[in-house]
Amino acid sequence: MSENFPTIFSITEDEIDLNDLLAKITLTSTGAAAIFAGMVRGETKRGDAHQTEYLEYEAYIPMAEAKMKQVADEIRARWESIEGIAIVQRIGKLYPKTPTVLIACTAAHRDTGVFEAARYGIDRLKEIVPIWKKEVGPNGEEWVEGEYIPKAGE
Amino acid sequence: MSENFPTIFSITEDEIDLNDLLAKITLTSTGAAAIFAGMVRGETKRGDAHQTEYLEYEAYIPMAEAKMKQVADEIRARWESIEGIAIVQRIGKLYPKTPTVLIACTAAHRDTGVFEAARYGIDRLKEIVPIWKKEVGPNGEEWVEGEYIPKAGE
Amino acid sequence: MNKIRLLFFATLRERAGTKALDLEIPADMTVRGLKEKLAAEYPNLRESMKSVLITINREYAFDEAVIPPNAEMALFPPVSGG
Amino acid sequence: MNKIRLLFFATLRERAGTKALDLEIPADMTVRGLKEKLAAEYPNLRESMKSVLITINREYAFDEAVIPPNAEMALFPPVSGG
Repeated sequence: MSENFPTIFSITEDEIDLNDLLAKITLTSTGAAAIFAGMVRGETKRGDAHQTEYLEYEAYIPMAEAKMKQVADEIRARWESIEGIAIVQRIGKLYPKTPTVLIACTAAHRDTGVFEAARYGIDRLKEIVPIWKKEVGPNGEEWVEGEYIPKAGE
Repeated sequence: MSENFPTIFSITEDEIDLNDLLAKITLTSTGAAAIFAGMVRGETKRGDAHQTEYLEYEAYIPMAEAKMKQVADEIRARWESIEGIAIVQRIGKLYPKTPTVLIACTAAHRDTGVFEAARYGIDRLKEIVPIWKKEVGPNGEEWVEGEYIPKAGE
Repeated sequence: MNKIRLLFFATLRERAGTKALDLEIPADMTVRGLKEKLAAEYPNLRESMKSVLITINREYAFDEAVIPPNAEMALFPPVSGG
Repeated sequence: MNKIRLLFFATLRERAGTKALDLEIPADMTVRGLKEKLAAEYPNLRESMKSVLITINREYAFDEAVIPPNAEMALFPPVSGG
């Protein structure tokens, strides 16, 4: 069965279309979707409070797509209820309020892990998928660096 | 501050536009959104397995809108990190795979309760917002009844 | 006597055969009293009165509540939106 | 000697001043050996070698790994997508 479940992963410079992506991972047996979307913050208050004019995203595209596939496989291994999965990262120069990343998981019912799966997906994307962003603001530019060091086999 | 945070709630016969709703609850300070979407299942396997041709939704509209507002207020009381909230229920005759309900919550960061808030929102909507659905399938029609009995003050 | 308006939804609407009903009730009638009155006067609704949810002016109401004048009341089964 | 291709991303790309570099390395060179070689030959990269992530053929690789012929390797800081 699960071989018929749709898995979408892509790195794109185009707008992220939530309606379209949700439709693509909705099957006749689907009743619930949990979607995480990340947007460019123009104003950050936590930590070093600062303003952002735009983010410039860069990806190691073929590896990023392979790692997105891996994140989807990990989700399916942990939550067998999951039907469709979409993982999309937009790259390029992106301004505040723009959606930059989407992780969506669908299932028959909402109480079978769909929220947890989406949360897991965005956490893992930020750990292992080779994408970086440079933040450009009124005080110059700075690369944002993650903290996670992948382990062998990741 | 929180008086400027957008809260959208509506009962509609129109298509639910996730892109539009997300844009409306994304502020300059927003970095994360958790969205729950519910779709009409054409094929249900859990419990009494059955097929559905369509669902016919009905709402006590003015009270439903007031209760959606209450759900939003409850979310804000529990997760002060929440910036925007959208709660939309589509009514009328809706076919399998169609999104029927959406709950979206935004916040600056993904680790401040945005997933939990969306989950809470859909759970509460299904408890206290006066909306009902009749399921029409190959073996006739049947009203779906919830199980929750509201308490005083709800 | 108080005038009130009853709204019926979902199964209650189908059993009542109407979406709305205007009634005159004694000024001190409670929700319980109204349920007993409806069960007595509308046989189709009798069974439903056991599990019905009732609202007064768009808030959930319970057996002991006294119904105010000009109340907009609604009767419906446990909700099932989403 | 083995031919390999190095790709640089983000801060590593800026410090290397290039997106890609073709190299010839000894057949038994490990990831650690490559890091030492880059630190010695490219002063701009020396500091980065302490925290760099390295991949071989699109999988994360670690100090002891021996670099295979024709490897596509990438060097980059901890990821920050999303």
